[in-house]
Amino acid sequence: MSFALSLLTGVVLGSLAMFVAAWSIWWERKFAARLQSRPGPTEVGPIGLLQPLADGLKLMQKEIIIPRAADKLLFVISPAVAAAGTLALFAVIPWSETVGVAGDLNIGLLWIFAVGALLVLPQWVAGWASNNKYALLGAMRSAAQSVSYEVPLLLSGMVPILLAGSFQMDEIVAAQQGGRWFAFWPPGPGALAFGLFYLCSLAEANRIPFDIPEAESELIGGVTTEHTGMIGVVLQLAEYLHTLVTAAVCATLFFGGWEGPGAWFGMEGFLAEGLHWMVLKTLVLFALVFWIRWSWMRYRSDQLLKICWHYLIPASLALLAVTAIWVRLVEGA
Amino acid sequence: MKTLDIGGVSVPAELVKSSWADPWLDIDDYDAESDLMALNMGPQHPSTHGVLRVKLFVDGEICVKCVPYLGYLHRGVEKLCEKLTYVQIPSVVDKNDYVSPMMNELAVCMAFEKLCEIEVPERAQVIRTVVAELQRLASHLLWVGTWGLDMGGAIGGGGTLFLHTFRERELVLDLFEDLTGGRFHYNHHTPGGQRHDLPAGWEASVKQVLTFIEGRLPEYEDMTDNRIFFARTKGVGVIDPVLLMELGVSGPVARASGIDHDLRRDAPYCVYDRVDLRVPVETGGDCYARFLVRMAEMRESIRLVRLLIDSIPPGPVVGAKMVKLPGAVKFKQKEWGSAYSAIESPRGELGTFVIGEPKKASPWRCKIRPPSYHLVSLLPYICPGEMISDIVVILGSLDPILGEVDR
Amino acid sequence: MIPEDVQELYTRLLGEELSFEPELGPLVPSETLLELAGGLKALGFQFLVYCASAHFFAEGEQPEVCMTTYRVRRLGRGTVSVAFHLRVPYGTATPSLVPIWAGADWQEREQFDLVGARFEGHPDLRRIMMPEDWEGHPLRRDYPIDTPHFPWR
Amino acid sequence: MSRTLPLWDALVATLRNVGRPMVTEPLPWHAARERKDRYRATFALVHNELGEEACIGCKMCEKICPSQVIDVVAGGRKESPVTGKKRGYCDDFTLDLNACLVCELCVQVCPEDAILMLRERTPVGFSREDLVLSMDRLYANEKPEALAWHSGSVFAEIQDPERGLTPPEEDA
Repeated sequence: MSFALSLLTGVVLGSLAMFVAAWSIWWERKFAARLQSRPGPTEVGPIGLLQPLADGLKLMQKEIIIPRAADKLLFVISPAVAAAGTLALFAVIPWSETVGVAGDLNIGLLWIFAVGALLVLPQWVAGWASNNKYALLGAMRSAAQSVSYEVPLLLSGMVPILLAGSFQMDEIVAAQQGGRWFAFWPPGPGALAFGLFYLCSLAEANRIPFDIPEAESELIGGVTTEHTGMIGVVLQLAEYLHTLVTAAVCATLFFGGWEGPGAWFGMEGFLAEGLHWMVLKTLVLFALVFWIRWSWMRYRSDQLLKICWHYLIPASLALLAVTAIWVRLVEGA
Repeated sequence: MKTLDIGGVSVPAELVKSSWADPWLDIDDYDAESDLMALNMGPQHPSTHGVLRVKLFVDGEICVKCVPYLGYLHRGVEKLCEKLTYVQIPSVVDKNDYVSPMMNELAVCMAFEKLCEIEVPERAQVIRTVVAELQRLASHLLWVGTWGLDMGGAIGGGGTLFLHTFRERELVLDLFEDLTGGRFHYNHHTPGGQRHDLPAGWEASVKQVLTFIEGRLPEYEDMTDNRIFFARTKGVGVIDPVLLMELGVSGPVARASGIDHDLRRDAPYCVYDRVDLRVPVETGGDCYARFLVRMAEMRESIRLVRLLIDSIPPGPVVGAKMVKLPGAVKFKQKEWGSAYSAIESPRGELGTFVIGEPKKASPWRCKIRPPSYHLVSLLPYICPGEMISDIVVILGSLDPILGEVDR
Repeated sequence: MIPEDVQELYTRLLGEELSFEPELGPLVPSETLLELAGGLKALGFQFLVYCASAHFFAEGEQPEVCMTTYRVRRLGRGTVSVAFHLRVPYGTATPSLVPIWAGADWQEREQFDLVGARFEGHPDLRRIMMPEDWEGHPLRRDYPIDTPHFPWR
Repeated sequence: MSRTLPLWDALVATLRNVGRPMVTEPLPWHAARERKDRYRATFALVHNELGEEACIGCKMCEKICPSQVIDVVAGGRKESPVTGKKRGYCDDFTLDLNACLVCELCVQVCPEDAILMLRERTPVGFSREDLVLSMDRLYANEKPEALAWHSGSVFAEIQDPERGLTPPEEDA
């Protein structure tokens, strides 16, 4: 792929990602409304489909209030950094065999871990720069949570790497061809690794039950307390995008990427592979996030860290060892 | 379990501590060395349930001292009562505890009836009991939902629980709308009886609603009784029963700490002496015990209404002495008189102490004893040592209504 | 209908056989208040129901008075509640019951704020409902409610 | 108490609501909520069965109103053009909905059933003055079909449900 082509794809995919994030808000609102016996947005457009546009229009008119004592530069720049960092994660996702910006990057997964780990920084800076006690508490919680959950996230992410023998996203998907999706095969380690990875991704993206950095009943929005208008939206959109990208990463690492179930039965063409399968898997995993979000309560911050250090890290270490043994003995790598 | 006998009540021995947190802890929050942060929770905070301001001195996330400030919702109801007549007051006190308005009216009306010696007919007594229990059901439903909000967030699992309970509470409000024409401020009770008689077919719709709500209660337990909820509530905010008694806290919070006391059973009013009331008592003393007590109370309320709804006697709903002019209900005695009557509101003992001036139609002094005031006064004793997240949960589990605290 | 032990306590402290409705309670001189309260608590009256004050105008030669009523209760199935009150010239301090019932703290603060009753020995007697710069005590009977009053906003 | 405390119970409980009928209604401009018989919202002054203004200016409602939102100017006793007998009249009547508690006490004290409540919703206004019901607006509100279940002067008898549900015009 030439540089110009991948630049073009990058621009298209990047703007598409923003749109998808906006409409995923609509999708979440509709889904949550049905869980709560409500109709959800109905007014703007057919079944409220144009609601994100209306929301965006409204938010653009809102005044951006910057507290007098805030660090103005950091306050304004942190949402942009958060959004840019999250968008950078999209670069290495292989949407299909042909669509993708840098799916063939040979350190694809490492890129995701590295940039994902950096994303705690804009969050923390946003909280710090607000000069608000609630935002500061949220920022501290965010830092503690992200740093802790980075460890089991990395360790459980190592399992598909071991199984596929590569950091390259393309090759991880290729290793799952023929129905050997890592969530199902080898039975055991893959599924457990998926569970761990998904759980840690929830914590990384500040979703319930791990949304303590912005616990709005305790900290009134945490890091986002003082961010108003468009910069607040960008900060929250970045979080949404983060959730979306983790769903896409899960689909890539554990659910065979662009491969459809048709390939299991030797079919070819539409049912066997394509962009639509990747998008479908991402959306289903994304909906699972909502479903969990609208059903569970949230943990306390100390319990959250306890879960991580007491259970998740030992479990993921053990899982990694088991997988390594599996790969050595069974697959004879 | 080991119990101690304190003031005639056996309370779980393990809950009785020798001391509780010092509410007057001397803290200099300007001391840079102390590493403390003064955090103002409220008056505009999502989980202070109204406009309560709680000043927290926190060390990291651990609270060291907690000072509640009241008065943001002070409307001078007691002063208004001095200027209004006995007939007018029930419509004003409706706004005190805005989650259970029926209870407010009932409390003041009972005190005025005691003071002015007004007879209440049989039918009105039974209707009072029925609407009181329905109101308790509605109030506890709201509590489960809003407590879910405290724990699960407005955009999260708590929001779902909140909307589910509001969906069911709406049915009870519809019943009240059928009965009184108001959805929230009913003005239903009056000294001497009720203003509105039951509409035709009301009993049948009550039974229908009760069946519906009873079927939905296990769903709330499904939503809540899980690992996360357990971790957030079990062992959090344990309250000493002795402290509760000294502070005058009653109701579900006291019953969750093992104090077996319920005015409906121990000092029966209306027709509670006719029904066999089963008072749920838990010995945990923590937030989870309060949840269990309130869930059990909802079931108990449903049972009580079912018992009573079919046996409402015929007759007038208002006594012969009921008159409707401004100065009609008078304290007729030549001497000064006073009366105190208390009911068990969803939050505890809701009492009215009224001093009657001779031959006057309005009270000299009308003191409303709200249960929520005592609940908020607990905070300085139990919050120190807890995390901010837990303080939100504890405050929610106490269920104070700020309209009632500030009056 | 008051229990015998309470009757005994009242007789011992107030010097005479009392026959009153528990509704109203006896009038207690302020010097025996603490002793009576302590005695009642020892008898199991752990539950402080409320404390209420009322302001009365002067009658004849008497000064304006402030009557403070306490109601305490023995919980459980045989619930008994008794009240006692004391009447002091307005503005005079009465002993605070905070050392005996911790709940008297906020109750007395409220009465101080709204009625203007003073309590001696209260650890933290300041306004609770009204703003700190409020002038006057709103539940006094001579407090004007139809005229602007500092700092009404 | 031994519990398994499964987390998926909550997931099942929320999913169960997807199939249930929705409880919230579309916005009001699509469908208005049906009002109950007794629903009380706004006020009306009515004419009596002879076609005269029923209010006799006795100021009873002004006296009982707990928040003092009613202002009545009595017009003195005059000879009625219809019956030829002397009766009281009301010159001006103002009801300020800004502070109204909707407690229905004024309806209950009225000896002539002159002020009644309607099931219709309180009109929405853009200024405080829009919520002050003058005498003209109160008479314009007179709609027998929208009358709330009233508890007017026949308070003692109205405790009988069947009687109370009939509109006052047909009650005579």
